[in-house]
Amino acid sequence: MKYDTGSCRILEKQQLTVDIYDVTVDAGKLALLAKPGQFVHVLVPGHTLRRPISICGIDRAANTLRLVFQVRGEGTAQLAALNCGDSIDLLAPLGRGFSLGNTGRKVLFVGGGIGVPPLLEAAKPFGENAAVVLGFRSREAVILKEDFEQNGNRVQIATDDGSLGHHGLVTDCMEALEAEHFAFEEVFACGPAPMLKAVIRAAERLGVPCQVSMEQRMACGVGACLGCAVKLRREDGGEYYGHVCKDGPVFRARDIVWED
Amino acid sequence: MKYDTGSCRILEKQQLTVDIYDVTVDAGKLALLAKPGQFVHVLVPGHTLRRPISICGIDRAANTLRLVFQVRGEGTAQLAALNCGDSIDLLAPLGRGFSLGNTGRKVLFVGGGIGVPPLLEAAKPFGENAAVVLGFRSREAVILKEDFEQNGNRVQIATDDGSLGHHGLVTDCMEALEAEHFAFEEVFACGPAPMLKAVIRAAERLGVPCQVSMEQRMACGVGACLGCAVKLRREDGGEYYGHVCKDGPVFRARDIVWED
Amino acid sequence: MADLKVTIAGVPFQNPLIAASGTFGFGREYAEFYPLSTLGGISCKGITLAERPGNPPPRVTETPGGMLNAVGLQNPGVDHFIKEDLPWLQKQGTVVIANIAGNTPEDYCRMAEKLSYTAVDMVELNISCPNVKQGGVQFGTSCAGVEDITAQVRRFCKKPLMVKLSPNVSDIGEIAAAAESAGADAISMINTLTGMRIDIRTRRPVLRNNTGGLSGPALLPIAVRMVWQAAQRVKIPIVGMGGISKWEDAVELLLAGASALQIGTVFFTDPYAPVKILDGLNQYLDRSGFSSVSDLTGRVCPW
Amino acid sequence: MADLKVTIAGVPFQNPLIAASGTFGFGREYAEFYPLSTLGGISCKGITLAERPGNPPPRVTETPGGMLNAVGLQNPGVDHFIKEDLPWLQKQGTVVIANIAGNTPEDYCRMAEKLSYTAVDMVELNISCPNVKQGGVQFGTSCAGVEDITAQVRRFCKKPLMVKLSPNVSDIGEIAAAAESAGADAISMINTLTGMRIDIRTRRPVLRNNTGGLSGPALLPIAVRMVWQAAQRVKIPIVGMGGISKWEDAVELLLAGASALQIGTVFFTDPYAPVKILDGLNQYLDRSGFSSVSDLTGRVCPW
Ligand SMILES: Cc1cc2nc3c(=O)[nH]c(=O)nc-3n(C[C@H](O)[C@H](O)[C@H](O)COP(=O)(O)OP(=O)(O)OC[C@H]3O[C@@H](n4cnc5c(N)ncnc54)[C@H](O)[C@@H]3O)c2cc1C
Ligand SMILES: Cc1cc2nc3c(=O)[nH]c(=O)nc-3n(C[C@H](O)[C@H](O)[C@H](O)COP(=O)(O)OP(=O)(O)OC[C@H]3O[C@@H](n4cnc5c(N)ncnc54)[C@H](O)[C@@H]3O)c2cc1C
Ligand SMILES: Cc1cc2nc3c(=O)[nH]c(=O)nc-3n(C[C@H](O)[C@H](O)[C@H](O)COP(=O)(O)O)c2cc1C
Ligand SMILES: Cc1cc2nc3c(=O)[nH]c(=O)nc-3n(C[C@H](O)[C@H](O)[C@H](O)COP(=O)(O)O)c2cc1C
Ligand code: FES
Ligand code: FES
Repeated sequence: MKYDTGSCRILEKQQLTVDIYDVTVDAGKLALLAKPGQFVHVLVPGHTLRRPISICGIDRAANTLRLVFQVRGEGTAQLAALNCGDSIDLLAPLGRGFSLGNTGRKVLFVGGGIGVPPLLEAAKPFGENAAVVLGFRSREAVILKEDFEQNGNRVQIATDDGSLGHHGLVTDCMEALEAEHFAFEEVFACGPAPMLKAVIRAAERLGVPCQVSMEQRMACGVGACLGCAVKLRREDGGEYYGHVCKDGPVFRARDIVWED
Repeated sequence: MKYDTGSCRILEKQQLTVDIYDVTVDAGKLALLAKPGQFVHVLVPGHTLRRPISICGIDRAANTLRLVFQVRGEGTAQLAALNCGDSIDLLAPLGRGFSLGNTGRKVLFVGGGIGVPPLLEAAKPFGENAAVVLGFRSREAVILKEDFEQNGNRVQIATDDGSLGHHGLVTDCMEALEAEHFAFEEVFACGPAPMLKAVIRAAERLGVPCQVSMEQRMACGVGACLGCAVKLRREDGGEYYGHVCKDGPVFRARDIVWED
Repeated sequence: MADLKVTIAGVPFQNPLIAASGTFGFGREYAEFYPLSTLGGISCKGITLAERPGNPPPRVTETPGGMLNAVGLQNPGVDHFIKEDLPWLQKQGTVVIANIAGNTPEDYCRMAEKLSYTAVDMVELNISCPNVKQGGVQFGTSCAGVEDITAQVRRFCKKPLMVKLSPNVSDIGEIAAAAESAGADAISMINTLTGMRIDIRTRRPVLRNNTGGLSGPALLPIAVRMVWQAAQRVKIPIVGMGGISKWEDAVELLLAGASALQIGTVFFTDPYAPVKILDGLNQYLDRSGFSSVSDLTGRVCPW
Repeated sequence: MADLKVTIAGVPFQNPLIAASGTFGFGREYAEFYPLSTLGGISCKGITLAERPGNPPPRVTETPGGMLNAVGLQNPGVDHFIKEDLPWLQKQGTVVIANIAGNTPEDYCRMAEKLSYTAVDMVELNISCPNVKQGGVQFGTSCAGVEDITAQVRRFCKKPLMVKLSPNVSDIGEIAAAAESAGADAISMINTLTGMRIDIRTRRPVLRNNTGGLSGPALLPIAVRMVWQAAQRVKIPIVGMGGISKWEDAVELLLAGASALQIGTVFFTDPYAPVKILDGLNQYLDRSGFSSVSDLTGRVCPW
């Protein structure tokens, strides 16, 4: 079995910011299958389409999954209204997560806003070998900083308004790390498209590979409907549409063809 | 103001039979406007159309309304899943209730199954002047017997299978009352169509007027959409479609033209 | 506060929200909730030349995300409307639109003529009612039919004339163009799509009319698409409707090309819907820096 | 336990539930949940003569009670299907239906010919795809178009031929009759209704294709009505679909006139839907005293 559906009880719920929630669910056997960077597809009662949410934490001993999500529309608002003891139906775990490789290597994680959660579990095994740069709008929007610190990662924050950490972009921090001779061998990134593109350019300049987690509107979540297309480049240079839910959500940066 | 919408908190909830629920809600000012035989139109979140439910009890001192309903489909199932503390949105009070007239008269109330609840509040002011005949499938389906007894009404039960009270039809009981010289001056009835028709025939035979509460599928509940048609007879003998939500749900039996 | 006023076919509306025909009666029942001047206008229950009893019940039922109706144009007839309902309506401080339906072109013409000399602000030609045997939708599903009836009524109608289109067609753009070319001053769209439900217990159609018209949220994406397609074909204003239940839906239909909107089924879910929709619309306009609601019309930027 | 077996155009299905084209890929992803023999059949993702990349994203979005898709027939082409997907599919113990779409009648004919000499059990002619510029729906919205393409393909198709109808028409009955008269062995209906959503923040259509096809529960009453109307016009079996999400919906479509059913969008909500629908159907048949599911077909008793 690769994935399945299951009714999962909410064990913990916390509000992290004005619109971001943090829930831990009892996912039974689904938790055992989960890998960092994969996602769950959440049924919102009354809605036709499920909502994809990245797996932020996996506790195989407790059979739990942690999900951190932002209220963006009706579906996420409905999820945010649930409480401990309520159950949600998950289709999980879905997609291909990060290929972590040798966790003894020095690596860099770069997250922006609600793109931060999928990186947490991936950064864990790297401990202090991972530098983590997290970008937010402002101090009020910062999430999961302590969680990365608990991973033992070297955490830096950048905010657009300078209210916490570096006043500026995550890519400024990347350059600073470079200047400090923190020679990371790979970059793992998730966040808004403009940030991802900048991170990918920076990684290219440094000559290190980069894995990024992508988003796209989804229906099935398993690769059957071909809904969640993302343009990819084949080895031979040809282009084709792959699918975020099955071929991703994590892709090698060099395979992605950015449209628009 | 004749009617309005309001969010009403459920104060009490009880399960009366395998599929019938009894809830009391804090209806605020809406309770003050309510009269016996009127109904409320309940919003079921996620559904386009509200569900009409008769007012079973009115407590003007406590501002509460009592609703007794049976699970028949999705909407009522969703309502049955609510608990004390939850709120429901009511559009109320709607329609024309019973014209009780002089409550010193001897009258008869006849209810069948889920048609029983709308009679309870109407029978209250009549006390022992009211004979109440309630028909059910079986002993397990009996509801509100004690409530009518608390009204001081003379209550008789008929069941289809004889498991409680008279083994047979409510109209048998009507005949028995007649034989006992309980000379009722008016009949108030609510229940399935075949029962209503039989009760109306019996009342006609006895030469007493009869008011019946009718059901029809509804949309607006206030008389605007013309959805809930019921064929009525004009004084001049002509026929036309009146509307259950505005002209009823209580009609004089002699005005109703039974279709099918 | 942005400017919510719109003008359709020369008729000024204080805001773009109009009650859709058949869902609001002649306004009296909803006047319990708020003054009718809350609305930009009211499209009255469809009227016919003579009184009509309407269809036998059941006439309405729910569907996933919507409802079906087969009221069958129950109404007291045009003369009764003019004498009994219009005098009250015209005092409510809102635009009054008469929605007319007929069995024959002559019926439509006679009604348009009668209404021309009344206080009615606008006539809405209902050639899209799916719930009556004769008249209505058969005029509305071909270009020739739409053109013919519109042109005939145009000659008798001294009031601004709005033609209400049926969605039960393959190419709504050509239907809209036909109405425009025949002299319509505005288009309203969409009426209901024909649907059916069956009671699996009795194995009979739920509606006594067998089929009925689908309205409510389920219809929204169809309405958005059709308004967008029609807006590319005509210059006359479009009054958009079909499944609006939130202010966001209203914005979508405006962006798609509507100059004003009608709301119908949402009254049944929430009688206060227009108040909430207008409030949301106002805030959206302010937040997005639009000074007038009409700036939204047709502002969608297709790919 | 009632008999769930049905036969459509000579092809025996172990039960009447078929996965709808485009919602189930070539079956591999859902084989994770249950053996594909749980289903009566699978209508494969629409295939074309040559490989197609499909439309740029976004390709899907939600609507009230449903969804829109504009996948644009992304597929590896008929030869790849025959070589890579069919061998696996034919071993799954379920009926395999090839859904074909083309730009020209010749495309359709060549595909039908190629598939005639394969293990495919049935060919479904998709002349109703609204999401591609050329081909697809333009054949499906006129009687002449349907008749012409059906007749041409019929000559090349040695397999049972099912024609899939578009709901974007005024009179579905005459379209169904056209397919029958041109030699279709069965009809499947309905495909999606064309719809649109607009992102009110960006003021762009949500779908990169601007419009997309509406599917899901919202469609159910339209499907019931159309199947009922078509069933009155044709003798060939109808495979009904559109918005089935519960066993009750399945019963409605059977009563309306369907001999078998397809389910699509419901897989996205609940991958286990077919198991639950079959279970409910079975219990309904037992409770209602029907010994075979085919006894339900067309059993609605109209008023
Ligand atoms: C692989 C993946 C992982 C994700 N992980 C997270 C996460 O960990 N935390 C988090 O807060 N968000 C995450 N998202 C985004 C999240 O799925 C959307 O914010 C959510 O679907 C919005 O639903 P809604 O009902 O609130 O919004 P609405 O706008 O009402 O939704 C309407 C429709 O659009 C879809 N949709 C809207 N925005 C997006 C989006 N950005 N991506 C995909 N579909 C969208 C919805 O799923 C729904 O079908 C992820 C998305 C993907 C694809
Ligand atoms: C004036 C009036 C008073 C009523 N009082 C009571 C009461 O006190 N207690 C009680 O249990 N029931 C009462 N009913 C019946 C109750 O409204 C229906 O049982 C309920 O609407 C079913 O909803 P559902 O979602 O469970 O069923 P579904 O079958 O899923 O509903 C589908 C649609 O059909 C409508 N519908 C189905 N059955 C009926 C019906 N019998 N009457 C009207 N609409 C129907 C629903 O409102 C909904 O719009 C009353 C009906 C009316 C008209
Ligand atoms: C109960 C009901 C009655 C209707 N009667 C009429 C009518 O008389 N004339 C008309 O043009 N449209 C009529 N309609 C259609 C509506 O005016 C409107 O076009 C349709 O309901 C779509 O809008 P909505 O989804 O906001 O309801 C009726 C709709 C409903 C629900
Ligand atoms: C994502 C998606 C892709 C589809 N692709 C096809 C297709 O390739 N060929 C086809 O004939 N129908 C296609 N359809 C239409 C379905 O087969 C079906 O007719 C429609 O979705 C209605 O059924 P439903 O409401 O059960 O989904 C597609 C539908 C969806 C949702
Ligand atoms: S969501 Fe269906 S293929 Fe990705
Ligand atoms: S429900 Fe609208 S008139 Fe009665």
